[in-house]
Amino acid sequence: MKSAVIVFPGSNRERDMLYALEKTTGHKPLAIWHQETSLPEVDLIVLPGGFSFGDYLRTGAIAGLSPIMSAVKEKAAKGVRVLGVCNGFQILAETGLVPGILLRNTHLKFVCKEVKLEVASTASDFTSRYTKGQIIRCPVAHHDGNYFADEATLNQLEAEDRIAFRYTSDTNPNGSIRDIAGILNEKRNVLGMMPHPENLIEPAQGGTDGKGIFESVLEAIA
Amino acid sequence: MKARIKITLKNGVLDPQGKAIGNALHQLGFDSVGDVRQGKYIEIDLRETDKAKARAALDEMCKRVLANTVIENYDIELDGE
Amino acid sequence: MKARIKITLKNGVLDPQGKAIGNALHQLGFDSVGDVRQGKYIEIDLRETDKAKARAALDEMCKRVLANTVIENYDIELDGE
Amino acid sequence: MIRNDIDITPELIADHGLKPDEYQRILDLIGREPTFTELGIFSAMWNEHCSYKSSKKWLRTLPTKGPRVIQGPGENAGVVDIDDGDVIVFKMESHNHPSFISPYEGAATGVGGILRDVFTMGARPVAAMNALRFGAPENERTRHIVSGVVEGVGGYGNCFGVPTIGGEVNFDARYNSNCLVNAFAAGLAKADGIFLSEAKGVGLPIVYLGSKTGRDGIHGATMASAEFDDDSEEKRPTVQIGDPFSEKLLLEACLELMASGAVIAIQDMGAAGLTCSAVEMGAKGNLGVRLDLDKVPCREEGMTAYEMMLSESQERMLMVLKPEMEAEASAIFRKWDLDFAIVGETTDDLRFRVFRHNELMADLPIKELGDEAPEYDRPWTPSKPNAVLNANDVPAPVNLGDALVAMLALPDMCSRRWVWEQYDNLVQGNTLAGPGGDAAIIRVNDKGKGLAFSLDVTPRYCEADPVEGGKQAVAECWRNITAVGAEPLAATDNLNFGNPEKPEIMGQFVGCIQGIGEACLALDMPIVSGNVSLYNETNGQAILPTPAIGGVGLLPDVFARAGKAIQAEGETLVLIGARKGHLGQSIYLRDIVKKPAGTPPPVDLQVERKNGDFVRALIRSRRVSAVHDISDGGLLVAVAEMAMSGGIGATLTPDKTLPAHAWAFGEDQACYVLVVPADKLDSLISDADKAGVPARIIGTTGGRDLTVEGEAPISLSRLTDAHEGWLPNFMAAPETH
Ligand SMILES: Nc1ncnc2c1ncn2[C@@H]1O[C@H](COP(=O)(O)OP(=O)(O)O)[C@@H](O)[C@H]1O
Ligand SMILES: [Mg+2]
Repeated sequence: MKSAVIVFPGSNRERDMLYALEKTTGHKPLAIWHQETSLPEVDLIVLPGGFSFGDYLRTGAIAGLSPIMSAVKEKAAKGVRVLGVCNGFQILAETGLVPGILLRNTHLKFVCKEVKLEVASTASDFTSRYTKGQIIRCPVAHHDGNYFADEATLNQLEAEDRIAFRYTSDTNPNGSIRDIAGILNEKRNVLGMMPHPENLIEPAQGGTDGKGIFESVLEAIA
Repeated sequence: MKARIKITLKNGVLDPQGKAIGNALHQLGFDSVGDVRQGKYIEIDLRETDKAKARAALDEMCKRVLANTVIENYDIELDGE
Repeated sequence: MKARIKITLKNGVLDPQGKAIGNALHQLGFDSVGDVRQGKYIEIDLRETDKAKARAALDEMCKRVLANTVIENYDIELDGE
Repeated sequence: MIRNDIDITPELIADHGLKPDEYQRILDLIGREPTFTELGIFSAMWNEHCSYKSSKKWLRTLPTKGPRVIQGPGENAGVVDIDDGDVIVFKMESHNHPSFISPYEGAATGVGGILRDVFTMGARPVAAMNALRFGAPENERTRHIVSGVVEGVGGYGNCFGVPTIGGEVNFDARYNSNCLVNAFAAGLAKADGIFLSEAKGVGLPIVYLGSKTGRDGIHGATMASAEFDDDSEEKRPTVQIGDPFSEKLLLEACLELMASGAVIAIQDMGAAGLTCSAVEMGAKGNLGVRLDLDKVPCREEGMTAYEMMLSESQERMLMVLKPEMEAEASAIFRKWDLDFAIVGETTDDLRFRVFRHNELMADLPIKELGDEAPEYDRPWTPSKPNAVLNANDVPAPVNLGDALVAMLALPDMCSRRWVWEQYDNLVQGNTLAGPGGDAAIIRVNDKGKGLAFSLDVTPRYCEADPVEGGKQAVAECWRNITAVGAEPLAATDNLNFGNPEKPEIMGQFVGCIQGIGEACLALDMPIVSGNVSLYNETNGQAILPTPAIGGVGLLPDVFARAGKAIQAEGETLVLIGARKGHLGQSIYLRDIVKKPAGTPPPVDLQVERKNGDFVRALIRSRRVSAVHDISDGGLLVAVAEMAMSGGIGATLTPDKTLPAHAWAFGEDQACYVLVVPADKLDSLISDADKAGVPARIIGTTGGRDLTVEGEAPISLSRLTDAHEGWLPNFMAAPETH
C-alpha cells in the first residue's frame, strides 16, 4: 500500500504516523513537505497531528492555506482516501473537506488521556475492520477537540451514517456535541478524527485497538 | 494606515471561552454579568493610502484567512473612521 | 448595558500569533501588510444602568480575570460611548 | 579609549547587581572605567546565575565521572552512554523568579530553555519532566500560579512535541512568594553526533539563527539573582514570551544543519543571550570574537548595543559554520523560515569586541570575562540537628483507616492527574509508562531498549538535616528508577536555596551538596549537569532547601519491567527492607498530627544499594508482578497506591513489634513492596535470605477493599475518591491575577 503523510511546520505526530503506517502496512510511507504543489499516486493521504503553524489564529487555519492543500483537495475529490488525525482533523474542518469545526475544549484545558470510542459506522474504508458498536480504547491529546456543527448538519451526519467514532458518553474529553470523535465526508473517503489511533498499534504501546483503521484501508485496497 | 478588525462568533455558535469567563466572573461575585462572548481583535499596519483599496484588501484577508466565515463575523475599522 | 473590551499586548511584547498571521498574509501575496498584532475582544452584557458603577466593575474584572496586566493593556468601551 | 555617554555611577553599578569590590575587580581587569555596554556585559557574566560565584567551590566536590559519562557538567547538557552508540543528553534548569511574576510565560520559557540546551548538543528531545513547588493552598496567589505554571509547561512542551512524563508537585507556605519551576529535558543522539559550543578556527563567520531580537527580558539574568522584595512586581516587564512553534522550527533546522556537516560550534542564547553565548564560544576555543550588532535581526526600532547584548529574546542560536557550506546552510534556514545573519567572526586576539553603527561599544578580554568572574567561599554554619523522635511519643490516630484516607487527600499526597493530563505524555509514540508510576519509561528503539526517568527531593528532610536530606533525594530517585527495573546511570540536579550571603542558608547548601555527593558516589549515579538557583527568598523568608535530583536509568529489555499496579488477586505482598517505623519529619507527623519534629529517616547507602540491586534482579528475571517503593506516607500509603492503580484490593498483617501508626506511616528508606505470584514466592524469600536482604510476607492481594487485620476494611472507591479529588476540587475555584 502506498501512503503519504503531509508535513507542515509545527506538525509533531508525523513521525508517530509514519511509524504506525510502516508497522501496520509493511510499506514505508512518503513524507511530503507542505510547500509541495502536487502529490504522487497513493492509496492514502494522512494529515498528522501537531500544532501546524503553532495553531495560531485558529487551529488548522494557516495550514489550510499551504500549497499542498490544493493538491489534497483535488485528490480527495477524485476519491483518494484522506485521513486527518487531531490537528489533521482541524485542518480538514478549516478547509471544508469535512463539515463542522473544532472549538476549544469546554474545560479550556489541554487534555491527554485514554478514552473509549464507540465505532459508530463501519461503512468506510477506515472502519470496515471494526464491528458496529464495538468499543475501542484510544488516546486523545488536544486543546481544541470540541466538535461543533449546527443541528441540520448534525442530523444529516447521523442520517447519512457519517459519524465514524463517538466517545462513550462517560469519556467525552472535550465537550464535543453528540459525543462526536470522528466524521466522514459525503463520499466517505475522507475521515477526520481527534483521537490518535497511531499511538496504539502495538503491545508495547499498551494495546492495538488503533490498528483497525490502518488494516481497514489495507483491506479496502487489497 | 492602520486597520482594526474585530472577529466575533456568530450567534448560535458555542463559545467555551466566553462561557468559562462568565462562570469565573460570577464565582468572583460579579453578579451583574450576563452573557459573555470572546472574539479576536487584530491590528494590521497597511502600506496603502487609498481607503477603498485598503478595505477591499482587508475584506479579502478576512474571508480567506482571518475569519472562518462559517462560524465567525468580522468587522473592519480603518484609521479615522 | 453592553460592554466591549479590547485586550492587546503591550508594545514590545513578542506576539507569536501576530507574526504567524503576518507571514500567512504575505504568503498569500498581501504585500501591503506590515506589522500584525492579535489581541482579544470580549463582549459582556451587564445588568447595570449606572455607567460609573459599570466601568468600575469592568475595570476590576479586567485587572483580576480578563487581562494579564503584566503583558497586556485593556480598553473598556460602554454602550453609547 | 572608547566613547561612553552614560555616567557609571555607584547607583548604576548597584542596579547591575555588582558589589563595590566586584566593580573594583572590573577596573583592575580592564584598567579603565567600563562603558555602559561593558557594564551590562559584566553584570550579565558575573551575576550568580551565570557565574555560579557562590556555588562553584562546592559544585566541584560532586562526583561527575563514570564509565558511561561522555560529557559531564560544563556544556549545555550532560551526555551519557546507553550502548549501541546511542547517548542520552539531559539537564534540568530553573525558571523560578519569572514563573512567580508571570506564571504562564515564565514556565513556558523555562521549558523552552531546557529543550534548547538539549537540542543544541545535537540531540532530539524525547522526554521532559518538571518539578514544581507552590505556596500553601490557602495563599490567595497559589491557585493562579499553579494554573498558569501547569498551563505554561504544557503549552510549550505540547506544541513543541516532547512527551512530558514525570515530575513533582509540592505545596508549602515557604514557597508563597517564591514558587519553584524546575524543568528537565532529555534527548537522544548518537555518540559521534554530539555538538559543543567551543569555536574552532580564526576568521570564521558567526551566524545568528532563530527569532528576532527584541527588548525581552533585559536584565532577566540579573533579576534571577536578586533577592525579591515587595516592589519587585515592578520588575515585571522583563518577563519574556515563548514561541514553541519557532522553537520546533529551530529544532528541525538545527538537526538538519548538524546532519549536513556544516556546524563547527553551536550555542543557544539563554540567560543574557548574545553576551553569554558569544563569550562562551570564543573563550572555550581560545579565540576572540567580533560582533557587528547592526547585522542582528531586530524586532524593534532603535535598539542599543546595551539592549541587544542583554536581550533574552527566546528561540535564538549562535553558531560557527563552515564557510564553504554557507549555501547549504541558508537553504535549510529558508526552508524552516527562520531569521539568520552573519553577525560577526572569530579572531585570534582573545578580545570580545562589539560594534554598533560602526562604533566600538565594548572591548574586553574574552577569557577573563568568564574565568576571572568573582568566586566566593561564603561563610556557612551547619544546621542544628533536631532531637531524635521516638515513635512511641507520636500520638496515634483515632482510626488508622480514616487517617489513611485523610493522608491520601493531602495537597502533597493526592494524585497529580489534574497536572499531567494537561501534558501530552504520549507524543512520539514511545511512552511505555507515563506519569503516575515510580519512574516513567520510554522506549529507545523497537528492539526492547528503554530509559527510565524520575525527579525527586523531599525538602522537609533537607531542612531538618541537609546532609541526610541530600542523600535521601538521590536515594529516592535511584530507588524510583530501580523500582521499574532500570539501572540508574546518572543524574542532573537543580539546587534551589535562599540567600547564600546568610551563613545558615549557605550551611543548608553545603550540607545538601555533601549528602548528594556521598549518595551519588555510593550509588554510582554521577551528576552530569545541573543548575543552581539562589536568592529564592522574599522579605527575609527563604524557601525550604530544595535540591531536586533528576535521574536517568537504562532498561535493556522493556518487557522485563515493573509497575506499581496490583495485577492479580491471590498474590502475595512482600516487604523488602527493614522497617523501623521512622516517624520523624514524616507526612503523618506534619500534616495529620500537625507537629513536625525529629530527624528525617536516615539513609544507609550500602543497604539502599543492596536492597535495590536485589529488587531490580527480581524484576528483570520476571519474578514479581508489581513493585512500589516506600516514600512519603510510608507503607500503608504505598500499598494503597498499588491497590488503587490496579483496582484490586489487599489485606495486610501489621507488624506488632511497631506501634500501628509507625508501621503504617513510618517513612523508612530502602524499602519496597513487591507483589509475588504464588509459584515464585518460596524461592524469592530464600534468595533474599541468601543475599542478606530483609524480606517478609505482609499480606495478600484480592477483593475491592484495603484491609488491615484488626481494622475495618476501606473500599478502594473511598480511597480513590479521596486521592483523586483534592487537586481538581482545589483548582475548580476561579483564580485571579
Ligand atoms: N509536575 C508533574 N508533571 C508530571 N508528572 C508528575 C508531576 N508531579 C508528579 N507527577 C507524577 O506523579 C507521580 C507521583 O509523584 P511522587 O509522589 O513525587 O512520586 P514518588 O513518590 O514515586 O517520587 C509520579 O509518577 C510523578 O512522575
Ligand atoms: Mg516512588
